[in-house]
Amino acid sequence: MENYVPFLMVAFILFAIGAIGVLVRRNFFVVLMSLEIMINSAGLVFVILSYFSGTVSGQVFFIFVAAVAASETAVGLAIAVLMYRVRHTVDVTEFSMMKR
Amino acid sequence: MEWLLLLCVLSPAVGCIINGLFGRWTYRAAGVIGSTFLGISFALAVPLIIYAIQGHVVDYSYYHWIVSGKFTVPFGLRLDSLSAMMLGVVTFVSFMIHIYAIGYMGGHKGYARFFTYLNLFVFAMLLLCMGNNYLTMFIGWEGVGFCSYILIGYYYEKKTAADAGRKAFVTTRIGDIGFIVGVLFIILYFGSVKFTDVFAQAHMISPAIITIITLALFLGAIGKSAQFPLYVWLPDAMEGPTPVSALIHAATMVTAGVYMVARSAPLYALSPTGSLVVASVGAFTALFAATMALTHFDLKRILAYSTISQIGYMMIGVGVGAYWTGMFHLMTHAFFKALLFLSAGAVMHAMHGVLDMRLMGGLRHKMPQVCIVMIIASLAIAGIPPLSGFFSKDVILSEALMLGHPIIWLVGVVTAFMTAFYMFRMIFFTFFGESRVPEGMHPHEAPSVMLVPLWVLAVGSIVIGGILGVKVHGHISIEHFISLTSPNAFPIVHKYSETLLIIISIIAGVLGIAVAWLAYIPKGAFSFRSFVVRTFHPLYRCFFNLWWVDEIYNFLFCRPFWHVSERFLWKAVDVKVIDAGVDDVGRVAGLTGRAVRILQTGFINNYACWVSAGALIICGWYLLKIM
Amino acid sequence: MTSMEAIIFAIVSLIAVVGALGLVFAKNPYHSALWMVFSFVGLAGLLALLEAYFLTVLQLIVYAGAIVVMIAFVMMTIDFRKVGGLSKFVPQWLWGLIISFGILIDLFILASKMKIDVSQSGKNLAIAGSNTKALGMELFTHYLFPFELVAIILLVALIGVVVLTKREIK
Amino acid sequence: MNQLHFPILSFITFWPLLGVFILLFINRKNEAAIRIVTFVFMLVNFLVSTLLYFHFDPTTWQPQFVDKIPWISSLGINYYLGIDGLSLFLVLLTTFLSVVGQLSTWSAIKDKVKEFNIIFLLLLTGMLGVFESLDAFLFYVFWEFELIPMYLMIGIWGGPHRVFATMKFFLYTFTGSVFMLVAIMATYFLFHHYTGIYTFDMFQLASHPLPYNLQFWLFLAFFIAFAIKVPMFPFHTWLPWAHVEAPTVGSVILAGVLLKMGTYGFLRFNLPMFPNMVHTLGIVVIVLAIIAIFYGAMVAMVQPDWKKLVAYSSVSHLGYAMIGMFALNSQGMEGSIMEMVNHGISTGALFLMVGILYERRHTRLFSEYGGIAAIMPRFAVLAGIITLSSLGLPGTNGFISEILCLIGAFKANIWYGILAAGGAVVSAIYLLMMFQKVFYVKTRNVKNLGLKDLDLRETFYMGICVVVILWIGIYPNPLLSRMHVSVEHLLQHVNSHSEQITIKDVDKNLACGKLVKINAISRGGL
Repeated sequence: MENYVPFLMVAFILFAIGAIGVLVRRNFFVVLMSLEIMINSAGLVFVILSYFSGTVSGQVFFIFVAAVAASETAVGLAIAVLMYRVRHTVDVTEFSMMKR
Repeated sequence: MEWLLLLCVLSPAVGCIINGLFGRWTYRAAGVIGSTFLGISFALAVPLIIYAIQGHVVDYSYYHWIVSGKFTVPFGLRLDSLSAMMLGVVTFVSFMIHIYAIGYMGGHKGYARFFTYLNLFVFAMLLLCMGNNYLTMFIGWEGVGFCSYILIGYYYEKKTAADAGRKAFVTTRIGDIGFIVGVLFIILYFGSVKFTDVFAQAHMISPAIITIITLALFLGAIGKSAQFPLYVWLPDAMEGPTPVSALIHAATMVTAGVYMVARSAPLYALSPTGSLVVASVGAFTALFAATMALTHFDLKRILAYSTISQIGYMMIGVGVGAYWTGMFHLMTHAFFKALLFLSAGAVMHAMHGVLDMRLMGGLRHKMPQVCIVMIIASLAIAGIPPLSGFFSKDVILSEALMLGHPIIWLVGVVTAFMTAFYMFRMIFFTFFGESRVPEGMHPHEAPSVMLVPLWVLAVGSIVIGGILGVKVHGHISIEHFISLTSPNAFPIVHKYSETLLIIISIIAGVLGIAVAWLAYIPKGAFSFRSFVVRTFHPLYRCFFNLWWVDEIYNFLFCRPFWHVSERFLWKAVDVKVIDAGVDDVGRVAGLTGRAVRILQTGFINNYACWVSAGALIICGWYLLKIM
Repeated sequence: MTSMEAIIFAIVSLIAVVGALGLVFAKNPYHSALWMVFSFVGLAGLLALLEAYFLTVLQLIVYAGAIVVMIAFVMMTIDFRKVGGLSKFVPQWLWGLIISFGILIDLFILASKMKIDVSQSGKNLAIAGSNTKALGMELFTHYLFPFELVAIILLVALIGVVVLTKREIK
Repeated sequence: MNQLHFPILSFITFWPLLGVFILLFINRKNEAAIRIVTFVFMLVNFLVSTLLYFHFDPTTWQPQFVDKIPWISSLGINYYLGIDGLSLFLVLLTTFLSVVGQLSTWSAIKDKVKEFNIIFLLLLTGMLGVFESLDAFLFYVFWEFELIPMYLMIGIWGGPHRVFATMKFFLYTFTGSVFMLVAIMATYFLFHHYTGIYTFDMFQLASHPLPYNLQFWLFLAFFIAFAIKVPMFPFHTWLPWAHVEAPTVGSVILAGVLLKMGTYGFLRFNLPMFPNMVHTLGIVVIVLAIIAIFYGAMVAMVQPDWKKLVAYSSVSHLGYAMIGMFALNSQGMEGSIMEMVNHGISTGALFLMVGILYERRHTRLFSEYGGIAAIMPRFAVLAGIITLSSLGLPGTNGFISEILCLIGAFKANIWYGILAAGGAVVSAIYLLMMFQKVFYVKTRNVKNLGLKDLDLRETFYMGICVVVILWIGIYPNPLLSRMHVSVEHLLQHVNSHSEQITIKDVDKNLACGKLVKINAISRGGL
């Protein structure tokens, strides 16, 4: 395989879809899941480039990305639980404590 | 010899340190300690002076004070005929005044403090006179100024005294700027401040530069020696204790300017313009100050104006190029003016601090000895032979005329007349006539610890001029002595009969005394005075109000300076422009923040949008660049 | 790319993209979670295609397994009746859409402009036929320090989560 | 080179941090122990730092007592401490003033003693680091580091408007620092562009001056940073605020040491790195300095507040230092360094004076004082000598520096010298007025009557200052001889790049798109 463009295109499309999810959805859990998609697409780009440039480093980075994503999900979920306990909702538009 | 010299100079400093550090415990003994160290200094000075009279010169640098680049200032002393004379005058007169002060200051609060300052002053004065370079001289120069400041303000609880001290310091500092600028020029063109180096190279420098240097240095002398237009501090300086007035503001410090000009003789000799300025300022000051002394009623202030006037004479002497005459007058003046001040102090002491002559009169019965010494001193200053003032004043005037300055001579003669007049006006007012002493005051003769110095100085005032100033075997000993260091600068242009000149100056003096007698002693004196006052009313008002000089200075310089500083620079420029400008910059930041705060909706979606948009824009920009 | 690979590529990428779209646009968050599994399986296929076999397994077990389960599990602890009547999108959804498309365009341009050296393509990915071994060698030699750092990040996240959720709410 | 074979500079820099560590273990209630431990640490620091003085080799301009360890070698950043004749006395001044200042806090700081002493020790580390580091990056780190303890010191132990004052102080100096950071970075990359070496070593950076037009902007950026810190004339307004609101010791350190960082920065950056601009723009600096001399003095004269008077007098005094420095001859430069040291001692002591009376009367207004000389005679004598040294009376330290600065200025241009000399009159006016208002005249205020004279501790630290004042005044050569070779080397360097350009040339070059080039260079560097 020499043509990497299709692979990249797929990764990028996934990234954009994930971005849409993050930016437009109200439900905090969906936002979190969309973030997972975005992170995974980034990891995918590492693996793609790893394959086409013939080095295994990119795959190592995928592991790192996965680890960070896992931490991020855990913390995100904790925050979601906490916000629910405070606000009794998981609507991100309600999470405006930073104002004032 | 050089270590003897150092010891002689340092001795008062030791006294100062002892009195300063242990003043609390030496209370009664402070005066004796101070005088002892001065006595040591004087005793050490005697062999040094003899050494100098034998024609030797000591010039020794003890250590390098400032070394910067190729420029070096040594700390060194120089003993030659000029400084030997000053050494003698300063140590002797201050020794006398110290002894006098033991009696005069006795019982005052801060007795030890007084002697600390006085010793410090003598130390500084000796540095001034003995320094072998301009900057060592400047240590002394500023040091005496500072001592003058603290001693004038000695009664610091009086506001007038404190103000007078400050005025003295600041006014002389204006002059010192001139001195420093002169020294800076010397450093720039000569590369050294040592007298020997400077004078050896002086003829290689362009005359214009020499003239600038001499004028700048003379500005320093104007400040320090209270010449016009910077004399205003000296009358106010009379707020200080009388021994201080006698020592600092009559005998020694104020004559430092004359000494400095004589010391820089090789420079002034190369600059006729500079010398002429010195002589002219001296002549003008002599006359101007004499006019102010004519109508004053304050005993010490009359003497102060008289001092200014007499220093004007010395300036004439050094200005016309006959340095020995100026120095000669400096010496005799030190004796008789110190005597005058100390006598005035004795009167003041007896009168419990009163200085207004209108409250005196007839004191000759109460204090005959003081009366006699004061008359001796007045005769000396009036130029009556054979007292010392006659010799020194006469040579100044005759040299001025012979070196081609007839106008200055004329001014000098007129001033001599006025000097005789106001001195005897003072004598008649104070010691003769009816007693106007207020009730309850009992003037008494001074104690002997004060009288002894008075008589010593009186003897000096009588004989010193005769000893040094009489022509023996065709030359005058003081002329010969001073000319070893500072020879006459310019050739004589006219020859006049010396006898004639002597007669003229004697006439001027006698006439002055006679007019004073006429105006104050006979029965019709009062109407005579009022007739004169009415006839010359405008002039009298000028004299009486001291030509409004203080007021003019106040109006032209002091108040504008203060107002510009306070109203304009501080309250307008600093607070309203510069600082407000800085605050406004801060305020702009605050306003920007308030404007940008609108973007802070608090919704995380919006923040996510902004972040993404930012990423989009940055990436897009880079992509556009690579496309 | 052989036709076989092309077909597999088309299928797995379709699965991934459709799954992602389903995730974003499903009304019910539980459905979203399921769509996510779908998408991740597609992604795992892509990884396999790129000969990252270890990562394929990792993707399936960790993501499609553990993480999705965790999210679903947390969602179950929350009473969704209270958030009923929630519309799907935020009021500024149009802006989000525009920005996302902008990013997509950016990235496409980037992809088209990117030049990489493909001479080594598909090589060096396995030691003695084992991708896992190659990965391990790389991870525990060259990248040992970052690896430890990642461990610390995980630990921090763990502590953070405990602290956050254990806190008393007044 | 390091003649002691012992990292003495690192030792004195980080020794205070050990003190901080030990203070952490002392009970905050035990204030006496905290004070004594801090004092001992500072005293030891001072005594160790005197080794620098005795072992200093005055025959070389090379940095001495060097500690050099690669820090981030890929970027050319080293942990590089060293001193030469320019910085030796500033280091000594810092350790000296910290001891004196700490002594003065024994009675002045009554609350949060532990925190105060910790902050003071941190401040000491920061200040020493600034004067010792020869690596521009390290310099910047210390430069910023020192700001924070000072910020806290004014902000916590200060007067009623301390928050405003401290914000102003911090933001103003920080603005300058930002300019400096940019300029340091630009110099770093441009130096690489022209020589191919990445380095932050100050001596190396100075070895190849950049093209004129680049020098112009970099000089300006550094100028702003240091002029704010000095502070030069139009940038001075933070100073009165900070001084008035700071606690006594804060003022002492601020005036004594922090302001010197500005002048020292000029010596370390502006002069050696941009020599052509020094010749071109030197006149601007000198004119500002002359304005500062008069302006500072005149504004000081009319202040009703004692501390403000001293604050403005600093503006005036540092004007002399700047004139001397930019006169570009050895007298001026040595005078300038002497002025820094002397101003530190004299003005520091002046602030101590203010503090001593403030502790007793809790006011700084002249109108409240008067007649103190009769009530506190010992204080009056010491204060008098300190005032005189500030005034520049021969025989005190102030004279040495003033006359050297004047000689330097005069050699550069006669008019500079004459104008600067004129400032001496104004300084005499305001200092004597200050002395008179406080110490002379009969006291009208009953509250002044019962004031206690100095106790042993106060006499000690004031007396030490006076001893140093007289020592430098009478025998300044040990100082001058140690700075001589460094100064000569710096001057030789600056004067060997004396080609002048006009501002017009700079504009033209800029118009030709040179900025684009800078841009390209910086991108290439990154």
